[in-house]
Amino acid sequence: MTGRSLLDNRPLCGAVGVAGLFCLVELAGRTGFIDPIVFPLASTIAGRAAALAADGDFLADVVSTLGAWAAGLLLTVLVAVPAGFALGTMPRVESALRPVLEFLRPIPSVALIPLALLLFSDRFDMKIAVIVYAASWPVLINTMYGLKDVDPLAKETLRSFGFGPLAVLWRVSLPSTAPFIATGVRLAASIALILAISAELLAGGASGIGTFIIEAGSSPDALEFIVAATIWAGVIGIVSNTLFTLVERRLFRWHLARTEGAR
Amino acid sequence: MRVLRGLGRLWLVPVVLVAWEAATRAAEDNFFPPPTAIAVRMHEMWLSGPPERLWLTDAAVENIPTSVGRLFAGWLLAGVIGIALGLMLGRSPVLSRFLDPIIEFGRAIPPPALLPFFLALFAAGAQMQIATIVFGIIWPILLNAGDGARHVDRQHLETSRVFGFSRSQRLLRVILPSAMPKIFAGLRLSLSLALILMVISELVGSTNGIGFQLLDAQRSFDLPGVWGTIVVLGVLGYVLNSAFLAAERRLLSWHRAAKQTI
Amino acid sequence: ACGGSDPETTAAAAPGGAGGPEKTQLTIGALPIPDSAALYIANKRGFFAGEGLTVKIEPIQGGAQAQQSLLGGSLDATQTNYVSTFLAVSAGNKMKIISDLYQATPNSFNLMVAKDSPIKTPADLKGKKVAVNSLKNIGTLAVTSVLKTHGLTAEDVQFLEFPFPDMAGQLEKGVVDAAWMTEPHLTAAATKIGAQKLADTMTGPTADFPIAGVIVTEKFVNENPKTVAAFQRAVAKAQQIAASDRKAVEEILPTYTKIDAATAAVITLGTFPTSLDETRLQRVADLMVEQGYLKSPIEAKTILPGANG
Amino acid sequence: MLEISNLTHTYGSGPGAHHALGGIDLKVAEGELVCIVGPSGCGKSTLLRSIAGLLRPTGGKVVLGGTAVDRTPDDLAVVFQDYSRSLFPWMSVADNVSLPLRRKDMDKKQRRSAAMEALEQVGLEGAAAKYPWQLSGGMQQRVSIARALAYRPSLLLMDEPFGSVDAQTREDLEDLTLRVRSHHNMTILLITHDIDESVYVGDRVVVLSKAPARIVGDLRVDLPAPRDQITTREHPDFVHLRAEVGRLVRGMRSQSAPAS
Amino acid sequence: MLEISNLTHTYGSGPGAHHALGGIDLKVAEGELVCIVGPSGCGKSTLLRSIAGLLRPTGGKVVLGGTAVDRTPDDLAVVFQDYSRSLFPWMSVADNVSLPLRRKDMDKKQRRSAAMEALEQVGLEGAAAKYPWQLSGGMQQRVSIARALAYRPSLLLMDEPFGSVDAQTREDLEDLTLRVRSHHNMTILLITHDIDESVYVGDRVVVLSKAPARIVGDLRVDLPAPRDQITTREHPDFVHLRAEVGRLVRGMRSQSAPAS
Ligand SMILES: Nc1ncnc2c1ncn2[C@@H]1O[C@H](COP(=O)(O)OP(=O)(O)OP(=O)(O)O)[C@@H](O)[C@H]1O
Ligand SMILES: Nc1ncnc2c1ncn2[C@@H]1O[C@H](COP(=O)(O)OP(=O)(O)OP(=O)(O)O)[C@@H](O)[C@H]1O
Ligand SMILES: [Mg+2]
Ligand SMILES: [Mg+2]
Repeated sequence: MTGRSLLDNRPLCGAVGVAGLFCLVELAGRTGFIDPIVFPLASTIAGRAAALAADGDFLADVVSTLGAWAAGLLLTVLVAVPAGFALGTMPRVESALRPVLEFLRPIPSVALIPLALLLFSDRFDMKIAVIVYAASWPVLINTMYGLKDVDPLAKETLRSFGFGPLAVLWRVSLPSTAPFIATGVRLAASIALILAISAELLAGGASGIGTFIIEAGSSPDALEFIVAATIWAGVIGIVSNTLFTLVERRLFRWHLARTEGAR
Repeated sequence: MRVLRGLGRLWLVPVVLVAWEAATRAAEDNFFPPPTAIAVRMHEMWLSGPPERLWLTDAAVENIPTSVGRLFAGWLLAGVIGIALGLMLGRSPVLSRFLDPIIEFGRAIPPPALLPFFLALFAAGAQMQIATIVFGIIWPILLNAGDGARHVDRQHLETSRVFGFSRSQRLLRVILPSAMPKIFAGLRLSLSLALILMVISELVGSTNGIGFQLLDAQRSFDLPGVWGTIVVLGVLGYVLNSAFLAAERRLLSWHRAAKQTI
Repeated sequence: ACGGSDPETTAAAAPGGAGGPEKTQLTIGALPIPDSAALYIANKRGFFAGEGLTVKIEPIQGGAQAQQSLLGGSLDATQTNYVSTFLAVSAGNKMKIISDLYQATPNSFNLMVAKDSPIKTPADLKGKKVAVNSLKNIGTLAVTSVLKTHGLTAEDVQFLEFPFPDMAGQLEKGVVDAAWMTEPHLTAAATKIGAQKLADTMTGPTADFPIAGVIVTEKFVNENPKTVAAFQRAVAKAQQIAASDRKAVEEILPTYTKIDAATAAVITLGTFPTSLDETRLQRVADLMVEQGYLKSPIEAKTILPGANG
Repeated sequence: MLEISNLTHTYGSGPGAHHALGGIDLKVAEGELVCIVGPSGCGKSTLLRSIAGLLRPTGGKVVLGGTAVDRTPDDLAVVFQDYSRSLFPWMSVADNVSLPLRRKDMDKKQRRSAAMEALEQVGLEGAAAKYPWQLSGGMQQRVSIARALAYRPSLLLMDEPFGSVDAQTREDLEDLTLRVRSHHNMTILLITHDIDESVYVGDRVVVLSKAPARIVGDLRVDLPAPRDQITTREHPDFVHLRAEVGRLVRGMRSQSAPAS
Repeated sequence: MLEISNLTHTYGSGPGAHHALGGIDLKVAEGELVCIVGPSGCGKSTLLRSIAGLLRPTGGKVVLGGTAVDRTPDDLAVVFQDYSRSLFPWMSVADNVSLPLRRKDMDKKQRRSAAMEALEQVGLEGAAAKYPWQLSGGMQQRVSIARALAYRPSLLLMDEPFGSVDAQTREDLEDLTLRVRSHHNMTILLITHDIDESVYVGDRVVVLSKAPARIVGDLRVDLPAPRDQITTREHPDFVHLRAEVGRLVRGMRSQSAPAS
């Protein structure tokens, strides 16, 4: 009985998983499998990370990064979902644009950010721009693939009642693609965070996790600081994903009911 | 005929090129050289070699195949691991309860920040670079495969239970095919991510590769060189993606046909 | 108002009076390393404010990207090293050096090897791997000049780019055979893994080598001559203090870097030149030409504010 | 109202092509209820989908109210054979029924009450707040009937609409269809496998042959209106027609019968 | 063989809960063919899914061959009511039918020929290479019947298996089921809405009440074997039983009838 309830406790299970990883990395460090000089011990990092949580400057950095992240992600969804619908429903436009899009997709952030620096005089705008650029792809592609997965009979049903293509898009394609899009947004969320930090790292700036990492580079214990800061990036990832999951569960109850064993 | 139609689909490319040329010539900005200047530099970097080697230069022969090799190794590895792990997580709620936080954690970490970790685990060079690529691109595959496996039509699963399908049958014949459309979305995303990660992995402690050339050009303030490398990446991305779509069309033909309406 | 004469724009930009700086709000980029100490001293002690300037200093990661921020407009001025500057100028970017910040001293930039390394002299580096923080930059330039004095050339070694914090680990793991390091990583590597000094890279042709200064775009100098002058005066004052009073530097370091007071007290610092000297800078350009970093010679004085290039 | 001339349709091309419709000519007058029967897989649904403009036939013409059908015509409703897939799982039953009514000039409240009325008519007043996947097969089928009836189309196409409900409900739904039709002057095409049903509800029964489908019988049903489950089914004409239709359906299938 | 005791099931909980099964007791002997009839939405599919172990009932027990069913029992086949969603769209019809046979000791060739034989029995020998979405509704239903029959399970559960096919095919499939049953000694539970059919094929007809479903009638059908579509249906016992079942089904539904 207790065994069951333990397994049913999501946060606890997650904590056990994280603790397991922690022990593994610590062990690897202690046994010398991972040289602590090259990569700090897990316990050292945890200590640094805990200290950072009490560091007001660092918290301000986190808030600043989160601001850019949230704004960038929002804009990403607003841009990429309609774009995905446009491309997914207009094959001619899609095939015309495809060479250009596929050309743009593999441009790495290290090449992109310097160019963005030249184009934007405002740091925040620059960050948002690179976030939107990089995070849009998963949303775009998942939207396009989701559209392919819509049950044709559902579309025909609405068409038979005389609804036009836009209404079909809005009332059938959007809801049934939504779970697909949600996966794309979850992917985009972490890419957006990564880009926010990378942009701060490459461009510098007044505050942000990336800026913190730049400053940490001057420390004799730089590695510990840098890894501890990225730990917090990971924690942000966990928190944001938990929120996304909660929202998805509410919005897509119908999807779960149709697909998971109903019991 | 098919070749002609294929070329016809590229009509937008010359339009964009001409517009770009015009815009950069008008702007006269050092950092935005016109495509013609980039082309000249690209020719110089990669195509000014001896004719018996198809005009490829040493730099081209040394850097492009090595990078593409790492890219494929990383992508294939990420594909195999990502699909396997994704299916497992998608079908086992208990496992995913334990591992989800770790995955969400890993996903949000910028891959460059983990370079020291990979440097510690692997020998510098190809091993470490492939590890970086895998780590950076596995998430779309993993997440999409997981979601696909989680959301198999209930009736399909019940059918396979009723007819007593073995575990492997259920996985290979039911879950995998119905997760395929999502998996392909993930694979396609990570293919171009792999190019990006290939570059990133070649920025630290490397001595060759397209990423190294990009770094070298950036460090030497060789702007046409930087742009030339970007163009190579873009062209590679386009070629790889086209090949991928062709493969997808074959493998997912049932899907396309089954979901077709006029 | 577009065709306004000089006095008019000056008045518009600086309500403080006809002699005030044109632009009073400045954002400047600086690396969180000892080189930029004077900028922070000037800010903290009110030297900028005294000149009517409000300066915001933002940390940057490297000179190259900072130059792009400069051109894009998110920074007004930035610290950068001279090698990058000359490279940028030779690539056609119009920039001016307005202040000198940092100059090498013995043992401020050393080539290090692991504790029990068989490499005893730079001559043993033939065919080996050397870590530098940035390719085609001061590190490679300085190491090459050391190699030259030992009868080798740049082609005899392989340069690998690693961030300073990763270098000790890579030395320890044997991924690289030598690493070109600076403070505080030099001291840290010596204490943590017992790394040994192979050579001081700032001797001979690179003795007292100019390292870093502040640059702005040529356009900025032309449009804001008074701001530039005010800035130069404030920085010179701070350089004076940094050059004469090590304690002042030790005090300021922990405020903008993650170097703690104890480390600040023991690390080797460079010197802080108090004037912008054309002949010193010319050494950098000449060495770059000699080693093939520059295809054609550059006159250092053309990138000083006085000259119009 | 509806005029179909020489309609043909072939699925696919090359050696795997399937010739589903082999030249159908059919005229349906306004207000008529035509039942279509024919062997399984002959092409009934294909015919219906062509009329609804959901399928572009490979040959022939469908003219509705004077204009050729090339896209879905206005004022049409369809009850699909695969009813469960035609309900939207993300909407409650009531929303599923009221959604098409947005096309009509109705405010939210009117839509709601029209939907509730239709659900009541099919015996599902209690299920309005549920989701389709919470309903049994027969209930889902009734929801899709309710949706079509609430829409009050001038042309209603029904593809085996009563296949998944019990005998009593089936009779009730048949009568409901007849009533709604005469109240609102709908034209109805109804595909069914139940020969009794086709004679009971139809003004005409059209019999299709096996693929490629052709019309092999078009019988006028002249039973007295209003029809009644007991007296109509006992009427000698009913018995006679039923036998006639049965013979036509069977006659055409001798070759494709399951091995016995 | 199969013993169901006091089986109850409630969907959901709280105020929205739906009490579907209200205590079912049923014993089925080996080799028996039991038909289950009952009003639409009463809980027939729920009962069947509990027997198949696809649903964990909230109360009571299902015992199959001496062991309690808590997961899907071995050697079972189901023809689902929603047949179209139970076929795998990524496999050809032949693969859909032969895939479950991998559980049996059969090599590839044997599987293939068993699948072809079953397809032939349901009249679909020509559709083996097609994909499910290329078939009509009735053809899909027949594929899922063929799949179940080819599997030769010892317990076969069929949920309205003949609802989408024409009258002639339906009769053929009924006879096919009877034949296969007696050849391979299967136990069969068959849900149907067709009262004639239930009496024609069943050894017993079990009538369920409306929700929460309870057994309100359990009639033994003692018609002479082998049954025959013409003589059996004319047998006086047949006519009598049919009326009896009809009365039981109707009697229980007076409250839930669609508004007339
Ligand atoms: N997942 C579910 N959640 C809630 N209620 C459900 C669910 N599945 C079925 N029900 C309810 O249980 C009742 C019985 O459903 P079931 O499918 O067993 O009926 P049935 O007898 O098979 O009907 P039909 O002949 O129409 O197929 C129905 O009223 C239905 O609304
Ligand atoms: N998408 C498709 N691709 C290829 N063939 C198809 C397709 N859809 C239907 N067919 C074929 O067309 C024929 C007619 O199909 P249709 O659905 O019209 O039959 P039906 O008369 O409605 O049968 P049922 O009574 O079984 O529903 C069938 O033989 C079927 O195999
Ligand atoms: Mg049909
Ligand atoms: Mg049912």
